[in-house]
This record gives sequence, structure tokens and C-alpha cells, in this order.
Amino acid sequence: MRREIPLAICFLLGVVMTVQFFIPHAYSQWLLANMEKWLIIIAIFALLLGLLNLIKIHVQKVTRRRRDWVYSIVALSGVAASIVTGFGWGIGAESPFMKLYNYIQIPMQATMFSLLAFYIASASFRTFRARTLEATLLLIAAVIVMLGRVPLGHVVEDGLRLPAISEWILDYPNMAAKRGIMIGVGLGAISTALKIILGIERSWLGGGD
Amino acid sequence: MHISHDIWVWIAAALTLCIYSFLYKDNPFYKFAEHLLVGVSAGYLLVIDYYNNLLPNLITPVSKGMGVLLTTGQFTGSLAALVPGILGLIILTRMLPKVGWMSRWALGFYFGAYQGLIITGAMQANILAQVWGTFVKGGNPVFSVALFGDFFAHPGFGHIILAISGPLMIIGVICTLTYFFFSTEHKGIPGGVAKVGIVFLMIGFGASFGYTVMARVSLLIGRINFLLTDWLGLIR
Amino acid sequence: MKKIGVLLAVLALGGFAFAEAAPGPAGVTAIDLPNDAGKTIVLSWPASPLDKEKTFQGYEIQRRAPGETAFAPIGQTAPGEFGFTDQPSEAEDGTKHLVENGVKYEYRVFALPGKGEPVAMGEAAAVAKGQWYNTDRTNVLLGIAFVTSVIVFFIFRAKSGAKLFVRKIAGLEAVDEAIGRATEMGKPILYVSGLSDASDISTIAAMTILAKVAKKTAEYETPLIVPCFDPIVMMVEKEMVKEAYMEAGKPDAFDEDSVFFVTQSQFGYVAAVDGIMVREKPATNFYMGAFFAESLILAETGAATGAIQIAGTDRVTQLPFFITACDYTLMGEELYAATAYLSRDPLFLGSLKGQDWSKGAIMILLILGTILLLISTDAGLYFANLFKTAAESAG
Amino acid sequence: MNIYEKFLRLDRRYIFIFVAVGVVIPLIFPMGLAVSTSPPVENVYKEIQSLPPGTPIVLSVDYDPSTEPELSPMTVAILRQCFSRKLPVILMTLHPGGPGLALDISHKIAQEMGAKEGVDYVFLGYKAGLSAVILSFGQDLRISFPADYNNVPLDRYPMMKNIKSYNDIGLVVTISGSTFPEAWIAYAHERYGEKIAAGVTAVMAADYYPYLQTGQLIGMLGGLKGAAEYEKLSGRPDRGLKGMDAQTIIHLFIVLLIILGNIAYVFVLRAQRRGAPGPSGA
Repeated sequence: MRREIPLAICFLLGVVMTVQFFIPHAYSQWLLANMEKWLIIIAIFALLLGLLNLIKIHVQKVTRRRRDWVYSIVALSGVAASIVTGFGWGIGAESPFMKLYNYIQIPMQATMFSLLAFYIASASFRTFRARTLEATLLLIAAVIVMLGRVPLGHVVEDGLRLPAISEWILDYPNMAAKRGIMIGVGLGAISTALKIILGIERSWLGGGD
Repeated sequence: MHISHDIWVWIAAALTLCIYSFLYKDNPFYKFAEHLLVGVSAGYLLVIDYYNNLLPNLITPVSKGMGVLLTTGQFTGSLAALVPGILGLIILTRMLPKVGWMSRWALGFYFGAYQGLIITGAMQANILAQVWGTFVKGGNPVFSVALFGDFFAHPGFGHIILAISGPLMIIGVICTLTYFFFSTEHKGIPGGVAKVGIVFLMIGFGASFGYTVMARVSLLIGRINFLLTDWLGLIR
Repeated sequence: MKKIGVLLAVLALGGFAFAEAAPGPAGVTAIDLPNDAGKTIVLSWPASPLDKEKTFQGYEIQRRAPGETAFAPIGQTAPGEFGFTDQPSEAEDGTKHLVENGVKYEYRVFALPGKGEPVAMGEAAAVAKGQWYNTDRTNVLLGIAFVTSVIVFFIFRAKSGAKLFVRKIAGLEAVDEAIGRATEMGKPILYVSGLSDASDISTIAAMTILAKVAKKTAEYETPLIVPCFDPIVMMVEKEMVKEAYMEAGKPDAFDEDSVFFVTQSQFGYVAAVDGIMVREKPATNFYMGAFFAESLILAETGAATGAIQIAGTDRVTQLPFFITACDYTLMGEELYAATAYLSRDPLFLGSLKGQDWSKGAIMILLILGTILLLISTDAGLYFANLFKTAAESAG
Repeated sequence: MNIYEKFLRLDRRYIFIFVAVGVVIPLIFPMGLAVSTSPPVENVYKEIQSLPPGTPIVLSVDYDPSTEPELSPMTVAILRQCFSRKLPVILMTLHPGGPGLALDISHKIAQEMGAKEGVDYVFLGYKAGLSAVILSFGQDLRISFPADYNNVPLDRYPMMKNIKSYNDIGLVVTISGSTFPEAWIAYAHERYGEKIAAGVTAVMAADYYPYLQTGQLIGMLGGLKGAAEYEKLSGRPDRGLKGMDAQTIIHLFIVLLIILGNIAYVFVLRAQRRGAPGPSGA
């Protein structure tokens, strides 16, 4: 019973939501609109579990004086700061919660993101080697598009027509490859979803009886 | 040059530098920033989810519905919000070893519903839309005999490109699909076609790699601008 | 092959769903908007001769609901606009404009000249109602019907014990080797199952692959680190890994804290995983599932620590970065094939065969369309439009 | 290990230093590399230049901090042009993350150009309900924005006296990192025939070219390059052109790295006749 009921629920919901797609009627639209909200709400309750797990891990690190336990205190106080300010003073534009967000979270996220500029350089140096035909094609395409997107004067733009060529590569060969992948992905997704609905793929249930 | 007098700008700048220090090597400054970011962002999400989802989509409607139910004894649509509320509580049973298995009911609901959405979504966006897009570009077919006609009428680089681009797209899609055939070894004819597929894949990957560089560099420029302008005031 | 023939036939039928509605006769027409939940009526009318004048004001639409004695204006359109959609709306002052299903509304349209009286364009009436089947989605229905039947067919064939061949997939051949290497070096294995939630099919693929990987790490007793981006994924993966260790007969080798939640903030998560890589120095990094801009940050940091890296994603835009920075990469559908490949479970192999046959069908459709385009552009275009959907190409 | 192998094993931190320097230097000391302007950008510039002084323009700041580096230079450049041509600007945003950015930019540029709030420009603030807001401008923008960001009724402002609907607005410029321009096209252009110009991120640009061909967009600025071209046209170099210098340097630097890497690789191959395995996934 501990496996059959969830499998049955999964099957039922899977079929209902598939059929729903084809029914424009108000009831069906009501279901879709609410289902989207509901699933988010379920996920939020799970987030509570996640947060508790995060706290547990770091509290353990501190109490057991594991390596770098000091930083676990930082993480815990970060969680506390967000939650206390958020529920204490609300999330208005000028609230301390938003200050935390705008001057601590956003800058750090943006900076992590910008690391890509460095890594994209090191990666292309490290890996763009004409080892095989494929590798050579990859790096040539990359170089053409890179040069095609910055102003390098008339030599490149009118002489070599790099901007035009890079546009063309993006629009045709690149698009063709993308479509091929996406069609395959679509089929893989459908068959996986199918296996889950039919209860063939049930590893999400986890172990135990 | 006038350095910022805003304490928050200084904090932001300091944390920015802490993250960049990771490029040299892992160090206490990065560890500090990393843990702070993890903590703050994890808490942030809970708070935001509460105000933007739980409050309007669960707490308010349920309390409203309950009010109506208790006063007039009528069931209203807003009570539907009880469904996710109960499922959410069931998820939480995972914390209790004895009844933890109950959380699977909620998971069944969650996974089932999404599989339904995925099947239709994938067929629509990944398969049909892509097949259609292989033939049609901006409302016109990707290629036609007429284009070849133009080429033979007045041969030229431009015309030949126009003429072959469409067919090239279709060939590319077919070859790429062949690469993803799992039932046959990559030998013989399918092997050859798959090889062409790989050629398309690699050109495509190279192109989108090069295409992304610009956007990534802009992000770095953005951060440096913040440091030089908002913080140090080196640039006006 | 005959299945494909069937698909063509049914798709052709489905095509009529796209036949454009013929333009209405002169005078005002009112129709219930098809394929919707109702509560919407679409009006159209021919151009008024006055419309050419510079001073022309546009058109006024008036409506009368049953029980109402007089027509009341409900909207205006600009000159040169010969259509109006009547649907429920709410004005700033809170007054609601209703359109009820099953109610017969009468409409009148007037042309508004620069000066002088409005000129009647005519009358029309319509009843709004919700439909039970969306004819615009017939092609989706047929597509799903076909793919599903093929896949189910092969699953049954597999059940009946048919031998099913699957080609080598380099990235998956490498899994054992990679785990073995970690064991020799006595270093842990890092498994990142993407930065999307459990609603994302690639995340589900990643979870099922983890189940297989965990079984092997359990056998070798290699430490496993699974930082999670999504709490539901964490819940499920914890169970899966525990199960894997039980199956491997090493329940006590399972560490409750090896699967843990980090944060759902994209770059917060990346910062933490980067930290794990440089501190724990895993011998092998797996990146399976949905990845976004962060893919290269992870892969480059991992490469710098000298780990063997096996990636797998269906996110086309991120594949280039994994291809360049990782040792092995499962591209797109290969990610979904992995479970079948690693488990060799006949049911899974069967579904994989189904996917291949569906691919074959699609290729034939592509070739057919090409031929049609060569014969006649119109025929080709008509055929192509059988596949047209509301969803714009995600490519 | 010969010099080439050493080079191939170059510590990536040297590369990082070059990247950092390659961005910082041009930002402090612009080099003004020649940016050639493209028609989509020129069309936006010409359109605004051709508007008679006093014609109001709607400038919608439809992005948030995540795409700010690419998009703000556009907002700035266009705002400057409007102020210098004495075109009253109606600033607004349909993106919840927009108000902060719009405020900063408008204050800074207004100060710089000596423009006055309420006289040369107003900031309406943020309003939810994308399409509804855009449509309401067809009747009267006061339906969505009875008052501005500071809650001052619009009619208190002299410049707003004669501005009611799209009929009174010369051009709508939407700066966006996502699909907002599509909404403007669908509701403001298709329904009310309003002229729309867009500024979008480099990544989004490709998606909007079709709208240029069909004329649904009168012009478009794509990514930092678009901003740079615009600054060049209006002769006010700023973050766009500086950024472009940095962009060019980094792109060239990466290409150089690839070329040098491959030269070294060839020599190493010569030295030891053993090729390395091909790239993964291939």
C-alpha cells in the first residue's frame, strides 16, 4: 500500500494533466491555473525541509568543530538575517530585507556570474586545439563568431564579411544542430514521462516498502 | 575622483572583491562570501515564497473560505487551496521516521502532474515546433526551386547561399537525428550520416560558444564599472 | 513502416484544423471565439466608405444583453480597424463588463464621421460558449498518440524477451572507469544533478542516473557528495542513494549527510559547489541534468582541480561549454538513454527503441516535406503547417 | 619539457590577469575603437532626430539589474538625445525590477543635461499587468498611471497637459532583456499603430530581427554594441563605447590565445609524435 497509492496518484494526475491540455473549457482552465499554483505551494513546503537540512548540516559542523566550522556560523547567520528582517520588517523597497538583497545577494551573484568572462578565456585556451576534424570545426566556428561580433573595422566587416558569415552560421548549421538535439530531447522526455506515469520508472519512490 | 560615502556600497564592493579572490585561489575571504551568499539566499527564497505564494495562494484563500464556511456553511472555490496545503503538510511527514512514507503521496501528485504537462509540452515545443521551424522561416519556406532558379538566372555567391541554406538546414537536422540513433552501431551508411551530424553539432557548438562570449564580458564590464564608478569614483 | 503511413494519414486529417476561416460576408459578423473557455465574442465588419476621410473618428461598438431595452456602447476602434473582441473586463473604477456563456448578445456597429451623426454599419448577434476539444491541438494529440503507441509497443516486445541492441555511449562507458579511479585515489565523487527542480524531466533523468552511480560507489565504498539545488530533489535522492546502498548490501556505509540541500539561488549554489571542489578535491565530477549559465563555472573549476568530469544535459545552449571543458559529455537524448544503458532493464531498452522508431518517422516526414517543397512550394508549405503550434520554437 | 609544452601548461591565472587588465584599462582610458554603425541603430537615432521638438516620447525601462550592464547604456544614450532635442520624456517600467534603475538614470542624466522633472520628463513608475497597461495607453495613460512615481497627479505637470494617448506620443522606446518588446509590438503597434523602437541584450537580438524586416520595429539596439553605435551617432561616448573597447580587446585576446595555443600544440606534436584524444562528446 505504501507504494501502490503514490503510484496510482501519479498515474491519475499524469493522465488528467495530459488530457487537460486538449480541453479549452473553463473547468479545465481552472484546473490548469490552480494546478500551477498548487505545485509551487507543495515545493515551498519542501523548501522548508531543505532549509532545515541546511541548518542541521551547519549546526553539526559547528558543534562537532568540523573543518571550516567558523564559516558555518556565517551561513547560519545569513539565513537568520534574511528570515528575521523579512518577517520582522516586511519586504518593502526600503526594508532592511531588500537592503540585504540589493547590497549583499545581488552583488555577489552578479560577481559569481561575471567569473564566466575569465573562465571562457581559460577554457578556450585550454581546450580549443585542432586535435581532430570535429575539434577544428568547433574552434573555427567559435573564432569566426567571436570576431564577427566586435567592431574590427572594414577589413573584417566588409572584406572578410565576418559579421554576415557568423550570422549565417548561427542561423543555419547551428540552428540545424539545435533542432536535431531538441527533437531527440523531446522524444526522450516523452518516453521518460510515460515510464513514470505507467510506473515503470519508479525510482522517485525511493527505497523501503 | 570621489570615493563613495555609502556604507552599503562599500559592503557590496568588499564582497565583490571577496568573490574575485577565488580566481587566485580558495581563501578565507571567499569562504566567508560563499557561506554568506548561501545563507542569505536560502533565507531570502523562503521569505519571498511566503509573501508571493503562500500568503496570496494558500493562507488568504483558505482563511477566506473557512470564514464563509463557518458563517454561511457554504463551500467556496477558495477552499480548493486546501489541496496543496494538505499535500504540503504530507510532504513534511518526511521529517517523522514513522510516517515518512506518507510524503510519497504528495510526491506522486507532484511528479504525476508534471509528467502530464511535460508530455504535451515536449510534443508541442520540442518536436512539432522544431519540425515546422525546419521548413518555415519568417513565414516563408526555407527553400524553394525558385531560389535555385534565381541562382541559375544570375549566378552569384549571394544567390547560391540563399538557395542552399534551406536544404542545408534540413540535411543538418536529419544527420543530427541520425547521430542520436541508439539502435545501430555508428558504422556503414548510418555511421557516415551520423559523422556529418557530428560536423553540424560541432559547428553549432563552436558558434554558440563564440556567441556567448560577448554577453559574459558585458557582465564583467558591469562589475568593474560598479567598482570603478560607484565605489572608487574613478570614472564619472 | 505502416505505423508511419498511419501517422501521415492522421496528420493530413489533422491539417484541416488549420484551414483558415473564410472572411465573413459584408455587414457586421459576430462569432463565438473557437477553442476557448467561452466568454469571448469576436466582431468584424467591412470598411466604411467614411473611413477614407482624414477626420474619421473610428467605429463604435454597442451591445444589448437579453432583458436590456437599449443598446449601450461597449468600445471603440481606431480608423482602419475592422474588428473588436468582446470579453469580460474591469475598469479602474471597479465597474465590471461581463460576457456570460450561453447568453445571446446583440451587437451594433457605428462609423463615427468627423462631424455629423454616427452611421449604422449593421447588427449581429452571437452566443459565447466554452469548447470541450481544442481543434488547434489535433497535431499534438496525434503526435503523442503515435509516439506513445510506438514506445508502448516496444516495451511489450521487450517484455516478451526480444533481444534489443543499444550502441556504445562513450560517456556512460566511462562511468565505471571514473568511479574506479576515485576509489584508487581514495577521493570522493561529486554528483551535481542540475540546477532545475524535480518538475524538469532532465532532473528526473539525473536522479535515476544517480541511483545507478550510487550503487557502484556503494560497492566500492567510495564517498559520494551530492549537493542539491532543489529540496524535493534532495528528498528523493536521499532515498534513492540509501536504497542503492541497501541493494549493494552496504547499508551502514550510507552517510545521511552525503545528500544535502544548499540553496535555490543559482549562483549561491555554484559558489558552494566550487568551494566543495577546491576543498574536497573529488576525483570525479558528474554534472547531470539541467544547467544554465553556470555550466562553465563548474566545469572550469572542476578541470582546474584535475578531476575526471562527466557531464550530461539536454540544455542545447550549455552543451558547448561541457563539451569543451569536460572529459565526456552526454548530449541531449543520450542523457535520457543513460538509465536504459546503465540498467540494461528490458523495459527501458524497449522505450529507447520506441524513441528510435519515432525518430525514424520524423526523419521520413522531413524528407517527405522536402520532396513536397521541391514539387510545389504551396504543397510543401501546407504540409509544413500541419506541424505548426502555438508554442514558438524554443530553438 | 620544452617552451611550447610550458606554454600549453600556462597557469590560467596569467590569463585571468590579462582579462582583468583588458577590461579595466579601456574603461579608465577609452581608446575609441572605430565602431561602424548599422541600419537598425541608425533608424532609431534618425527617428528621434526627426521628431519636432516638444513631441513626447515614452521610454520604458523594462529590465532589472541582471541585464543592467548591457542595457543601461542604451537608456542613458537615448535619454540624453531626447533632453538635448527638448523632447519631453515619459519614463516608465513594466518590469518590477525596473524602478530603481529608471530613478537613478533619470536623476543622473537630468542633472547632467539640466533637465527638470515635470517639465522635461516624468517618471510614472512600475505598473503590473503588461498588456493591460500597454493597451490602456491607447485610451488614456492616466487609466494605468493617474499619478507619477511620487504620487503627483499627472495633470499637475505642465508637460502632461496635452498628452493623453498614443496619438500624442511620437515614439515608444522599450529597453528590455526579455520579451517585453513583443508585448509593445502586439498591443501598441498592432492595435494603435504606435511606432516602436527596442533596445535588447545581444542574446535576445537575434529573436527580434524578423520584427525589423516586417517594420513592426522601426529600429533596434542590440547589446553593448548597439549602445556603442548609438553613442557614436549622438557623439556622446560613454559606457557603451568604452565597453566595446573592452569587448574587442577580450575577443581579440581570446582568439590570440587560441591561435598561439594551436601553434604551440603543433610544435609539441612535432616534438613527440603522439596526438592527444579528440574532444569529448565528439
